[in-house]
Amino acid sequence: MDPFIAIILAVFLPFILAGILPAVERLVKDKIGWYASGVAFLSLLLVAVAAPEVIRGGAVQSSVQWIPSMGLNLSFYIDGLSIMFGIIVSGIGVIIMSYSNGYMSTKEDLSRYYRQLLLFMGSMLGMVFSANVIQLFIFWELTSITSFMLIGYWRNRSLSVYGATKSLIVTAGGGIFMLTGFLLLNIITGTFDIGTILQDPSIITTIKGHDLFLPALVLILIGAAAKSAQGPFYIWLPNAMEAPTPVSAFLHSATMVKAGIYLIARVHPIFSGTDAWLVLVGGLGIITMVAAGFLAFRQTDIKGLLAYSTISQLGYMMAMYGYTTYQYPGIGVASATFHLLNHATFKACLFLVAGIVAHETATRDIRKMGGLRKELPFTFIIGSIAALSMAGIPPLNGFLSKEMFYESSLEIGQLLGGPFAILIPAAAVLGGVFTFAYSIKFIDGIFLGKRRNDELPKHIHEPSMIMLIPPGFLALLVIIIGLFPSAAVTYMIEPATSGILLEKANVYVSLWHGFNAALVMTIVTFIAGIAIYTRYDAIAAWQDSFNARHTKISINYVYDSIVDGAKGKSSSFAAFMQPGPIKPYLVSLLVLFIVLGTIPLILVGGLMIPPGLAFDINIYELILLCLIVVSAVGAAVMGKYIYAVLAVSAMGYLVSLVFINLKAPDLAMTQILVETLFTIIFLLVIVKVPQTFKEHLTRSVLVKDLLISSAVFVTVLVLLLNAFQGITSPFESISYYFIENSVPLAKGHNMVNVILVDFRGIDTLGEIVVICLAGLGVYNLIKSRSDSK
Amino acid sequence: MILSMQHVPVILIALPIIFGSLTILFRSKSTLQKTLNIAVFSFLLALSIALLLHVWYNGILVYEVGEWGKYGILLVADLLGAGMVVLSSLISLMAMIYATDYMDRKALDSTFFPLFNLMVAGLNGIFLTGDIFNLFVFFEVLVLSSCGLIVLTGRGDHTKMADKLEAIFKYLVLNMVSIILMLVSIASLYATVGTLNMADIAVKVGYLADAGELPWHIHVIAMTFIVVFGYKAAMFPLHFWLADVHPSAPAPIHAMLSGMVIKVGIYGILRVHYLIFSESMFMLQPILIILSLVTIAVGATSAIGQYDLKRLLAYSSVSQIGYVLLGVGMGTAYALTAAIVYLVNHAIAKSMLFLTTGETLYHAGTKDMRKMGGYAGSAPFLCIIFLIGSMSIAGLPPAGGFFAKLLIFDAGLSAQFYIPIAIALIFAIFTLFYLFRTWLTIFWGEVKYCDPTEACNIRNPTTSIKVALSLLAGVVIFIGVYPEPLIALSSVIAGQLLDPQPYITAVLERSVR
Amino acid sequence: MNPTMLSITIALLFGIGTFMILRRDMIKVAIGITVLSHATHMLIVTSGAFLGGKVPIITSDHESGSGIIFMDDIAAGVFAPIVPEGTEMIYSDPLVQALTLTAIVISLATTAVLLILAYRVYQEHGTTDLNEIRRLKG
Amino acid sequence: MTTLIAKTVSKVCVPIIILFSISLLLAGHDNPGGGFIGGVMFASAISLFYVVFGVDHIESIYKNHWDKWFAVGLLLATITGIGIMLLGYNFLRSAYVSATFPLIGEISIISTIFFDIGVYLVVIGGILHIFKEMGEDK
Repeated sequence: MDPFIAIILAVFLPFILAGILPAVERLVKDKIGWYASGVAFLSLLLVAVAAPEVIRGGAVQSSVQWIPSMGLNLSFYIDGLSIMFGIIVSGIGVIIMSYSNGYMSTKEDLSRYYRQLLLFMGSMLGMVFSANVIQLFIFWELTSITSFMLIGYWRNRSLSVYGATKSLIVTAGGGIFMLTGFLLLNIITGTFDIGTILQDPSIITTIKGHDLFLPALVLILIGAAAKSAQGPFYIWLPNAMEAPTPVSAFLHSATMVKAGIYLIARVHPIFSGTDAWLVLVGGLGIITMVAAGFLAFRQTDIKGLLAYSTISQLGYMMAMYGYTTYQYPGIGVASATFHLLNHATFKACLFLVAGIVAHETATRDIRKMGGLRKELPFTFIIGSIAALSMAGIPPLNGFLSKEMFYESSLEIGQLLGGPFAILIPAAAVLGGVFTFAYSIKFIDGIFLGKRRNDELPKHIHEPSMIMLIPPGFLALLVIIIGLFPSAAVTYMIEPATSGILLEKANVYVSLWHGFNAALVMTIVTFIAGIAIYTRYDAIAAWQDSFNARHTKISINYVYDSIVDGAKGKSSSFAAFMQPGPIKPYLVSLLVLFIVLGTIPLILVGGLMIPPGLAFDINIYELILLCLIVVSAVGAAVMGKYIYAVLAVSAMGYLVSLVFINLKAPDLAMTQILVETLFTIIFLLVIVKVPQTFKEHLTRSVLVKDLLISSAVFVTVLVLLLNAFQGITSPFESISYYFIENSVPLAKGHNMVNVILVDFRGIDTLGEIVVICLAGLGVYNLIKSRSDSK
Repeated sequence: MILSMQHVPVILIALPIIFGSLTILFRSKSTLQKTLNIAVFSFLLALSIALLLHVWYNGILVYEVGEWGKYGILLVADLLGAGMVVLSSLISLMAMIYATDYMDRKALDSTFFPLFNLMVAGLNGIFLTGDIFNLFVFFEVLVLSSCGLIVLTGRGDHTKMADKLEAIFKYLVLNMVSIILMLVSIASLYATVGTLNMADIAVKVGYLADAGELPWHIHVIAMTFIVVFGYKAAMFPLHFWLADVHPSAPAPIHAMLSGMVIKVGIYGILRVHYLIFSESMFMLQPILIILSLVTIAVGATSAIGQYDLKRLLAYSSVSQIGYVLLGVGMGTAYALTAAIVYLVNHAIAKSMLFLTTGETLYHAGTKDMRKMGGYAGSAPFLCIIFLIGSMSIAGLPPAGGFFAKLLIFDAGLSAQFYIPIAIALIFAIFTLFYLFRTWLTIFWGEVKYCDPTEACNIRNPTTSIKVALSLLAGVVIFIGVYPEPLIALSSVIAGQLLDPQPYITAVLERSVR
Repeated sequence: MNPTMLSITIALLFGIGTFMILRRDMIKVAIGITVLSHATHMLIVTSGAFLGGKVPIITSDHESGSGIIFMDDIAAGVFAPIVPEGTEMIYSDPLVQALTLTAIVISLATTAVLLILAYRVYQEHGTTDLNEIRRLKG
Repeated sequence: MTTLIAKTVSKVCVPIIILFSISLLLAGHDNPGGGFIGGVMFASAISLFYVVFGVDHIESIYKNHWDKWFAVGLLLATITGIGIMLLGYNFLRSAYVSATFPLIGEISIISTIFFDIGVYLVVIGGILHIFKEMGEDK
């Protein structure tokens, strides 16, 4: 099969088959989990079909037209890296969904559970095979959303809701930053297509020299860090443990959290080899690795321990991808990629073991456990293999990749020279020490020693084979890769590394590679790890007292205070902005009018008072205008409504005199009649309300209002004086047309009426619609009264 | 004859008016009216789509009402106008389908249908008219019809009548003041250039500008129009009415108001400012960008603290309108494309969200979010639709809002508006936060409240409500998955806005008898 | 009538109307809006292209052939109407009068709704003090 | 106001005003007047009745649905526009028909008169609807 068809099917089949899942559920009832694992297996097969050609031939890309107006194609980029991720995602998917058949009670909403798992798997596959960043981002956010849904699977529990919210805000919010980073990348390169960028070294050179390089890198890194729970963004992952354990194993250890690492690996050729990359990616990775390692060591919840451990392990990978210098931009790439694969195997296995333990003992508190090796022998063996691999004990796969980690840490330290030659390897060892310590704690706390508490159920027994085989298979993988790394290296690590480095990479891994500095570091790690583990109580006491003293030094505290505080702050902000009475709203409208009206005067400049004003007026007209103003003032100052209404209607009648003076008989007639109706309506209303209202005008209110009024007066006056300077040729008014054509074309002598009913008939139509609406509206208003009573 | 394509613009206005008056005459037969109204609105949607296709293939369609050329009133269906008509027809059809089951029997029997029909006539009139005074007339039609409709009640409408009246009072008073400003500007414009046809005004203003004689008060007029349209669009600091008025309306009207009616302001700016006042753009753009950023910030910040679901979404509308205005303000072809895509998406997604909210409130029996919770089990359909709407507004794929936000950001960054985009970005996360928290509060968490007298599961959407919501959700997802037609259309519209010459030529090359 | 004096009057009315709509009293606000509307109507009439002619009612059948060009020719830069030199306008501008008539009727309708609304608001809230009518806030 | 004089006067005046309003309507095309003015005048006449006799009294004599009036008016106005389209013209184009009848002489009718009648009915209906609703409200 053509690799593209295989990949497209692998990506979209889960979506389609998830869509018909409710229908299938009706047929197979409780066995729906096997349907889902079948789908995952199908995807695994399809990815495997596509793999050989890519492993042999390198990266291939193909696209279908999608949104040409944005220059976006639906395109898929297949190389070793994406194939490796594809296999991890679908492979772990098969394991998880099979395991879920035992884990999830049939009383649960299985349809929703498997549907979301499949959607997640499809999105994840879509993401790793996407060639253009927008498409990648869409799938990326889909994984965030499905993860959100799955964390909140038990949606009526408040902790689930809390965890889901946190994960969504951090990952999807970080995603928005990442999107912006992609957009900056597009501005630099002119393409959204990552394949195009990767295949053209000149574009990469352009990017590295561009002003927007650093913003783009930082923004993309924020997205990746948020997804992979690095640095300050780690906070969501521990709370995500509210999800069902298979979900945690699948999303929050093996696949989704690696999306950020994937992205870092994907953009590695574009950004690496710069100081910024080393400082940001490497520094972030090392800090996260050490800090999260310490925090993991301190956890008492087994899933919490694994969650922090995941953060720390992701820090390893981040740090290794960050190891870069100008000459050697990809020192840690091979080791990071190998560790990525190994981590997927042992961590998923550990989660599944934790799931079994929690399932059987009905608790997740490690302090209540101990001595379970007797009741759960198989689980103990499987769990120990995985945990020892995580601790870096030979001959398991974790040992191999940790050795490589130490080696590359030494290498980068030496290349950088100075204090880094010591600091970076030291930090690496410190991370390793914590890893060793919490791995031991996992085994010792759960399975060894003796029962510390009698709260556990009486009869603890091994779960069904359905739950044992999947972690068992993973444990087997851990051993096989550890003993015979060459197969994994040849078929996965080398192609993936080549995909990242864009050149043929040779990776050499073997179980024994001589007594060298890395091995010394490993031995140091084991000794220090045991030492720390035995001092657990002292360290715990110190940390508890520290936490008690400094409750505010915590990112969770910051998050909680923002999220919880937002509501109150925002309420008071809204109450301040929106006080209720209409006056401030009117004031802001008028002030905006005044301010905007003044801006052109400042920016463009012009005469406020145009020249050529004439003030000649005959005495009757002057009296008329004065009377209008006087009656308006009267309406404003009269206390009793009846007088104010009479004043305003007097004004209306005077206005009709103005209309007569302006040679507008129709207007004058209308104005007189309308004014009469106005007055009647006014009177109808004011007889039903109190006859007067005494507003106490304070001086400041009066001054402010007068100021606004006079500003409106000035603005309108200046506008009018300027506007009414008359039309100059060639802008003769269209009125000429009406005068010339009223009689010949419209057969009417009253031009105003002709304009109303003929020339501008649709205005009049709109206007009578308004009258109808007024009638209907008043009807509604009056009839609404009975509703409220 | 009547059925020729050329007459469609006027039919889009006249048909709802005729039907509105018929529904007044036969208003007590509401069962018959439901069917008839849905039929008529579907017909209008079909007509508007036909009009859009016609304009797309044959260029701008100009209709002379009364055959008086530019001396009478011209209806101009360019892509922007026709596109807006399609949008408004779509949303009003869905709102109508929804309303037939949602509104109170009393409202359906009395004035709901005529008011709604006339409102649609007003919307179509605004989008199609080529005359600036006619625009004012249709604005008034829109305002009065919305006032009348807000008073009516529906089944999930927990607003007190006192609140409704207070909201309408504020709306009407502010509106009358802004309309007075509009009349002042129209009169000043007429006094300056002696014509009312927008294309004609544009030509004459352009002529003045070319001759270097552009009077400075033209800029003042442009600014005043910003106040008028900004008021319609609820731009800061003119947004105060929105949070009071929109939540007071029953759900279908709320959807129309937030979906279409506030877009009228944006349409006004796109039409009037880009056509007539292109000379003033250098002043307007910074103002629009600053005000739009404040609008985004104020809307989003105020939304977070709300407990009243409808009020929260109303503030969200304020914030979202800010994004559209940001695109309009940035003013490049790409930014205008983005603004139009955003507008369309927000119109559809927000109206869907409001319609869903109406049903959710009915289901909950309260509008206080603190009393809701855990409805995912009892109202799964609403849960999904609400989620799709929230995703779209928050800009998450695969909903349509994603591409809208993407385009806005991309346009802003390409035009090097880094700081405005940074601000917009921060508030995009606010949006995500408050929308999802709302969704979580309502649908997840402990099952908090069910009306003790009626079981929650009885108070679930009826078929027609489900149909309306599913169709809208389908459109939202379609835009999210395959936005090409919308983006292509929007970019052509943006091109036409920036180069109005074809519009002017089409309008003015009329034979006058 | 002298347009300058009229403009000053109109602007004054705008100032007074603005002062009135800023009052706390609902009825005063309504009256203020009426004042503003009156001012606006006068403004529209004043904006006419030519003032002080005859009443725009044609008493005898108008003879055509005044030489005014009513056809646009965009290519040639002709923006109709082109009025030849010396053409005298004997009527006052009918267009603004028609516009004003429309505006008057519309403002009648809206003001009527506003007044009834004010009355209903009074019924529901029991006061005409706008500072008290603030159930919707925050 | 319900004095006998007022009642008597209004009984005499109202029919005259109504006739006058109709004449204003019909003369509107050539002289001051038209649908608006006629309609408003008619409405004032009836509102005089309402004021003098009280809404209830008038309603008890003859129950009128003013909303039907404006619906019919709106319909008439729009149908006029549409009707012209049936003749192949655009919406609201005016058509002019003139015919000579024996005895009566030449009668010319322009289609816009129907539009004006529509306006007339709408104005009457709208305004009186508002009055009636307001007057009936207790």
